[in-house]
Amino acid sequence: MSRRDLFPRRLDIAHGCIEMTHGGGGRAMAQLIEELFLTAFDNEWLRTQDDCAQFAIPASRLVMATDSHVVSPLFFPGGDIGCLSVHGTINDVAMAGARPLYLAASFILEEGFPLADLKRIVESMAQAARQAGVAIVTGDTKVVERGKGDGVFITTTGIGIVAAGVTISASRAQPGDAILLSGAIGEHGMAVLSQRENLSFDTPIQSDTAALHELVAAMVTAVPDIHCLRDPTRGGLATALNEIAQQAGVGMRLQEAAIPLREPVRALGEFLGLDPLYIANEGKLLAICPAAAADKLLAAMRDHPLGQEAAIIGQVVADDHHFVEMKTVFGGSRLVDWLSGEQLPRIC
Amino acid sequence: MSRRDLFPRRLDIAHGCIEMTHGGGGRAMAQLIEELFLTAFDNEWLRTQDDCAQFAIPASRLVMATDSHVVSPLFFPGGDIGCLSVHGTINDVAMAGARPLYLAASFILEEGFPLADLKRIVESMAQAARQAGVAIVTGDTKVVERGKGDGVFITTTGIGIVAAGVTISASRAQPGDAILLSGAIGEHGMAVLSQRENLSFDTPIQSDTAALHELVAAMVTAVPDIHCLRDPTRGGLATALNEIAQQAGVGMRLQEAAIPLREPVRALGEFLGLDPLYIANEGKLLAICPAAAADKLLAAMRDHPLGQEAAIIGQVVADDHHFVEMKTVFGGSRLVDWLSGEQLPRIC
Amino acid sequence: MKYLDEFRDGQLAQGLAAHIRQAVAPNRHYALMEFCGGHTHAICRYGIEDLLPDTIRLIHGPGCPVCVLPSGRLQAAIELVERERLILCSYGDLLRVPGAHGDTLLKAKARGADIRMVYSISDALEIARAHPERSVVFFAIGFETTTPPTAVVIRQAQQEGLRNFSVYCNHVLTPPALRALLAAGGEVDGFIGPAHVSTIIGSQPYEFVARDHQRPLVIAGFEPLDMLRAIAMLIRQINAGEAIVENEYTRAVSAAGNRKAQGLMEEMFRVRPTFEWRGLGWLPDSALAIRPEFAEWDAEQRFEMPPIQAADHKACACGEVLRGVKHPQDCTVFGTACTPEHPLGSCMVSAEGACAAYYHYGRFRQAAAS
Amino acid sequence: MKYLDEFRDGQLAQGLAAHIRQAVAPNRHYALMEFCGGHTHAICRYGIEDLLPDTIRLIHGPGCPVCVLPSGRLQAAIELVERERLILCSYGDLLRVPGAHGDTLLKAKARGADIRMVYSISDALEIARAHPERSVVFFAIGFETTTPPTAVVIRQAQQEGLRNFSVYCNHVLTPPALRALLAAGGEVDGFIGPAHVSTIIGSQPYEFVARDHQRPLVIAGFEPLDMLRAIAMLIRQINAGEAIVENEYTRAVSAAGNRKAQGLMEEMFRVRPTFEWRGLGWLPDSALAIRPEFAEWDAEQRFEMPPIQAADHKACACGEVLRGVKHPQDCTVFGTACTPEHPLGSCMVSAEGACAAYYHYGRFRQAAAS
Amino acid sequence: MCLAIPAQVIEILEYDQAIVDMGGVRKPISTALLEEVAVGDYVIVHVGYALNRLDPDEAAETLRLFAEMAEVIGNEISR
Amino acid sequence: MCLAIPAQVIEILEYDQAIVDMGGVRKPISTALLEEVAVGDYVIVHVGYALNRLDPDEAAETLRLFAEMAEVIGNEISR
Ligand code: SF4
Ligand code: SF4
Ligand SMILES: [Mg+2]
Ligand SMILES: [Mg+2]
Ligand SMILES: [Mg+2]
Ligand SMILES: [Mg+2]
Ligand SMILES: [Mg+2]
Ligand SMILES: [Mg+2]
Ligand SMILES: [Mg+2]
Ligand SMILES: [Mg+2]
Ligand SMILES: [Mg+2]
Ligand SMILES: [Mg+2]
Repeated sequence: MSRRDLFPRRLDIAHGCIEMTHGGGGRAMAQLIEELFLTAFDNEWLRTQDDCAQFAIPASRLVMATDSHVVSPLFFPGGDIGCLSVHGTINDVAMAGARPLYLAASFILEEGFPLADLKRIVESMAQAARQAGVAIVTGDTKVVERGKGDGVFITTTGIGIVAAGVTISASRAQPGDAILLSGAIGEHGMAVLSQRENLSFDTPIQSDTAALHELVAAMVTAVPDIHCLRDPTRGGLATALNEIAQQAGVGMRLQEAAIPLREPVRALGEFLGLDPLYIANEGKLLAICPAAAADKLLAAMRDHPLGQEAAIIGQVVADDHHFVEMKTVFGGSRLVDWLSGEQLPRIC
Repeated sequence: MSRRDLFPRRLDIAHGCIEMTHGGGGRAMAQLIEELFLTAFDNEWLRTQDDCAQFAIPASRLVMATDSHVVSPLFFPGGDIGCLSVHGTINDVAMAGARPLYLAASFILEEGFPLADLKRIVESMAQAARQAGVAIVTGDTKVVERGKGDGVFITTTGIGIVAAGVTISASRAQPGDAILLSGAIGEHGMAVLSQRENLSFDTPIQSDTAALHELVAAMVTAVPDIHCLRDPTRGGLATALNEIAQQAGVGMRLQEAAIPLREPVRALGEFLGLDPLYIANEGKLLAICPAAAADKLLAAMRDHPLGQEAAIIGQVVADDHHFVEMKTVFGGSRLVDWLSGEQLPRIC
Repeated sequence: MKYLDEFRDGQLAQGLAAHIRQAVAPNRHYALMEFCGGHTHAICRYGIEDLLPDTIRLIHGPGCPVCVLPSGRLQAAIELVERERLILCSYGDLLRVPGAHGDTLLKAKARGADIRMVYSISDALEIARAHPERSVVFFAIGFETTTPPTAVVIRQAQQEGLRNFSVYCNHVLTPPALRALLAAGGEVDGFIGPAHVSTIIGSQPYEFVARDHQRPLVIAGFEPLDMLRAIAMLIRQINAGEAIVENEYTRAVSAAGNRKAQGLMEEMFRVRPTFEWRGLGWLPDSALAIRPEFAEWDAEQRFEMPPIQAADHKACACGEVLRGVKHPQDCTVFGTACTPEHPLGSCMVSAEGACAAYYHYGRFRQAAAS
Repeated sequence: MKYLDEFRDGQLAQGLAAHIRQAVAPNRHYALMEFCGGHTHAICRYGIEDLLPDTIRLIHGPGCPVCVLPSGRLQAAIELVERERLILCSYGDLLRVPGAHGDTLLKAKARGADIRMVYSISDALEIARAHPERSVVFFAIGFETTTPPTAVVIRQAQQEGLRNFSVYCNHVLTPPALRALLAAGGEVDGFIGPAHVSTIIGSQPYEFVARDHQRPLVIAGFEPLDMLRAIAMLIRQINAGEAIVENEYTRAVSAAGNRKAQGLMEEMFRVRPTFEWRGLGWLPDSALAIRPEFAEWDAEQRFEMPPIQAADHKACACGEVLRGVKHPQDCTVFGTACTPEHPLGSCMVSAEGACAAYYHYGRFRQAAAS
Repeated sequence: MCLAIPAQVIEILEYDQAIVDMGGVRKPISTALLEEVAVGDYVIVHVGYALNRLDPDEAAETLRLFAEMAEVIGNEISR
Repeated sequence: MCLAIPAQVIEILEYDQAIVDMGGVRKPISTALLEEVAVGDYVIVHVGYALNRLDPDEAAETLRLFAEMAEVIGNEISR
């Protein structure tokens, strides 16, 4: 039986929307997968249409990372949930110093979601994966009733391989180490926030969403002894530093003046009463390395397009309280605490 | 700083519920992860609290599979979304003939979801993983606003290793092969359906949710040349067979009388106008192997607790239409089509 | 399952089939119409045709209430729920039936309409009780089988004074449809009469088939052995030149039917002077409406539900299929432009629609033939 | 960012700090209270204390409208939204403030209440326009800064005849709170006066501080250089034995304030004879209510909102903290039983609460000291 | 049309309700359409309502007739 | 209390609305509390409302006073 017999009429992507049947496991789902997902992601593993992907791996240290993506709105300046879901997991894999190889992608679709929007998202994922040289090799699709989802949620899981001699983990941060940041903070979170309904801001802010594994590869080549890498996503720079401090049992001392931050992000923070230190990034990384290697690492970062504005922003210290403290631009000191609760716009 | 300083008050699991802050990326999320997820899943990889897990793998063929779980109700006779999410992905990995090794688990929680229910689910996952000898090594937690989720969605991704000499894929099914089924069908789907609001049925039906990798290991040992394995989940036995027929370009001929099916499942199907062939299973597998090896495979299956009711239910044939046909108990023939749409209770 | 499994026995089936093969006269063709979609479904699902000699041709009748619901009345329900933002409760069967321009309740639900599938009209009443601030409409369809429960529930709503509940009544009557088929002529030699409809109305209302039209009719259960026996009974009458109403389904059907249920229907409903059937057109005295005394629970009287003219798809042969004039596979778009995923007509949607039954269970025969 | 960055310059800060160090009299201690939470926040966030000599002690005042909202009035809003199933719109600041038994709007939202965070009261009006079938209540809090927008929107609702919109008015007044603090005594040598409140009411309403209580008051912007200069101005007055009202924030504040805004407030609101402040108790003439002419837009007049007595947590020292009698870190549960994740008092919630400011920005000082 | 199945009454409830069993599956249904119903009765259930009682004697007779028709011919065939 | 920031009016809209800019971020706000407002004005924005105009001359004067206080002492320090 030809595809033509199996699916005599093509999906009406221009006008159609997700119905419960698209998740029922039957012919409608098979068609959605074939005409939308397979078409966009096309590769040898997906083409088998098994419920898993198989591939050969050399003996190695493997890295596995997963993230669910639930961003609202789904489309935002500089990106969408599709490319974000690819970049996010690639980055979590890359933060072990690994080369990401394969992605799995699982979709939870809300009944009524326009197929045209889904296509845009899936093509954005496909493009992001292609650009990153990573294949989306297996996946899953579920549909939930209207009012039990939010358009589309995408969970991606990635695996990658770490080169011999590289051991990167938050627990390795130690007093004396330098703390480096790859670029300006707060752009993803502010780009998304500026698009929320009821917050009618017009800004030039674009999400920084990007795959960082090539930057990481350049960094690891320059300084194989990087102790720690982390992408400061939810909770922002502040929370990522506190997590590392807690995991490694150290403190940190930052220089506010050294932290790259663009004017519109600062300005929107002032409007909304939000501190950019707590705003999500999706294309930035923190690196912690021996102080002696810091300049070399910085140079390697600045040589890469995604690290041009990299800076040394502070150092790791011994501190039983695991505090992250910061010298302010103004000349005083403040604690940089974990994020408490969510970042809500405030009036006072 | 001790845990005591970081989280001075423990989560109130008995009375608390999920708030947006539990997904904000800050201290409340860190506490949820530590006191709920780490406590239940505890293992060396999670304890690093990096955003990924790292482990050594020998040179091998690796298998990767992912599934999102969105079942409603979350708790059903014989299981819950927690153990289901572990079994489901283990099974997709096992269907390549692989030994599952590691799982990633990603949670999308709805604001207002009771922490006590979440704990029950997480502990059920932990127990299922422990019993299966598989570690949940990395994860993610997101929270969506009330009305934008449905309690909890769990996406699991698994990886495993295939032994040398084993090549299992739907595309290998070929005319002459025997089709085997590991046990009675329709139990998971009917157990869940019987609990839906507005369908007040009282049945002894229990979900068959189970991890099948040990059964698979026994089968592969007995017959390394198994051509194809598939767990007939959504869409049921009928759809799984049609998928395989389509992928392999073959037809199938079934004997209805040979298909194991328990009385209460048949009875509920009669009540609701649903055909058990289309009802989901979560602890059954289909195997396709050379006819000559069928009896040996059947014996191996029946030797395992999860295959005691295994049966040879039909054979693969050459058929350009890729039809799955069935000789009915009554003595006639019928097509066993793909599932169309969803299985909705009907009156006529 | 007692009273089911015994009636599906494969051994007995072989015997009954042999009996039929023996009984048919050589060189004679038998055209038998089963009125009910339930029978059509059983024929295809059990492969009954495989057991019958080629000289017996089964013709599928209009007895599927989902199939005969005109698209305009379905579309009116979609417009009602979307305009009034109320809760529309429906049996699962209706969700995929095409209204105007291929719209369906399922699509309306996906667009955000509050459409809920129920197993029983009682569940719809329960939803109305639970949401006193919302208006709840039950989309009632069905023949005489499904009508009495609707009557029970309307009376219950009245007794409780439940004013946020009403019923969109699309109940239709079997005998007028049969009468219309017979009036239109056609070459049917005998009828397999309704099973569960007859539990309510009894066998008496079919007497006109024999009396006025000289056709035999055998009421049969929906189990495959019941059908084989009914076919044998029809062959016997035809061979003998008889035309009487017989009852094969005596375990559930009597001559008089369920008088209590009939009384409830009488109390609650009046016969509409005329009503549109998909495929059959406007048939006199063929459907029920809620009596004026219960107007408060009648969605058509409570809400504005202007008649909607929705043309069926040009290529769709549902009318001919429902009248037994065409076989599903004679429709030019069967299995190509019209599939269960993209149905052009209602017969491809309902589980008991002839097109759906052939598509799901019988497509291999067409393939083998071609 | 023009008019912000210049007022945060680190070089100038060093100079102003040196100026202050020079200006302070040896062997004299200066206790200065900043009324506003905005100032408290700036002190902690910029680390202003690091630049001041030890002899200057900054005392944090009650000028955070979120902190002083009594838990009973918050609980009344929770009960309103849950009972009436209406839409409650609130500024983000209020969502985590504890009501009775630690309940919060955020928890009520998680339980299913329709609580929506807005950036501006205009957004609440927009929600009311978009949902004519729902009742929408805006939870208004704030000092004179936030009050005029509320007045504008109520007038707009009246002009549009928007009857599904109302305001739960919790607007409070700055001068009566300052008067109550001064009446209670205490050892404050001078006050840093409100920044943005003063853009509306001007500097004139603070004259009583100097005239009746012989304390200097300097109105200052919220930027750290403004605060340093205001401190220098207070030191000068104290050293000179003067007590006048000065205005450091001349770029935005005049003596008379914004008369148009004052007129709008006057038109829309009357002064309540008395009102409860968390920590300060019942203060006469200290809050605003919507005038009877606009009763339709006053949630307290439209809905039953009985007064709720919600006892604050026993261990909570918010009252003393708000009156400047205790430093946050003097509270026995600061950072242990009371944290931003599990606040026992409002001062740990609001970004401008003194406890929150110290917790988030200043905890390392306590650790270093211990 | 009209999916309906035979089920046995195992418990009579208040308000014209009863619990029926088929193949181990139990469900409360309405008996409002029946004059009277007793535990042990088989009824034909449709959309949660008992449409009619099933007559066991007639069922047995029908099965006997099946066997008779089948056997007569069956014998002929095997002849 | 009262988070408010200085922003520049870049466009006057109907119905007492204007668009302001700060640091490249633009937002429509209400000018209903101001007697009159012109493009180029700086205003203090709070919850989407302009509370008052900012006086550039006074701002310059304040900055001058900062510098004066700082420099006098700064000189003393560096002496
Ligand atoms: S195949 Fe489709 S279009 Fe043709 S008669 Fe059947 S339902 Fe109508
Ligand atoms: S630390 Fe908490 S309990 Fe103590 S005064 Fe502050 S807010 Fe109140
Ligand atoms: Mg991750
Ligand atoms: Mg991540
Ligand atoms: Mg990360
Ligand atoms: Mg899957
Ligand atoms: Mg939604
Ligand atoms: Mg899978
Ligand atoms: Mg699966
Ligand atoms: Mg599978
Ligand atoms: Mg994550
Ligand atoms: Mg929900």
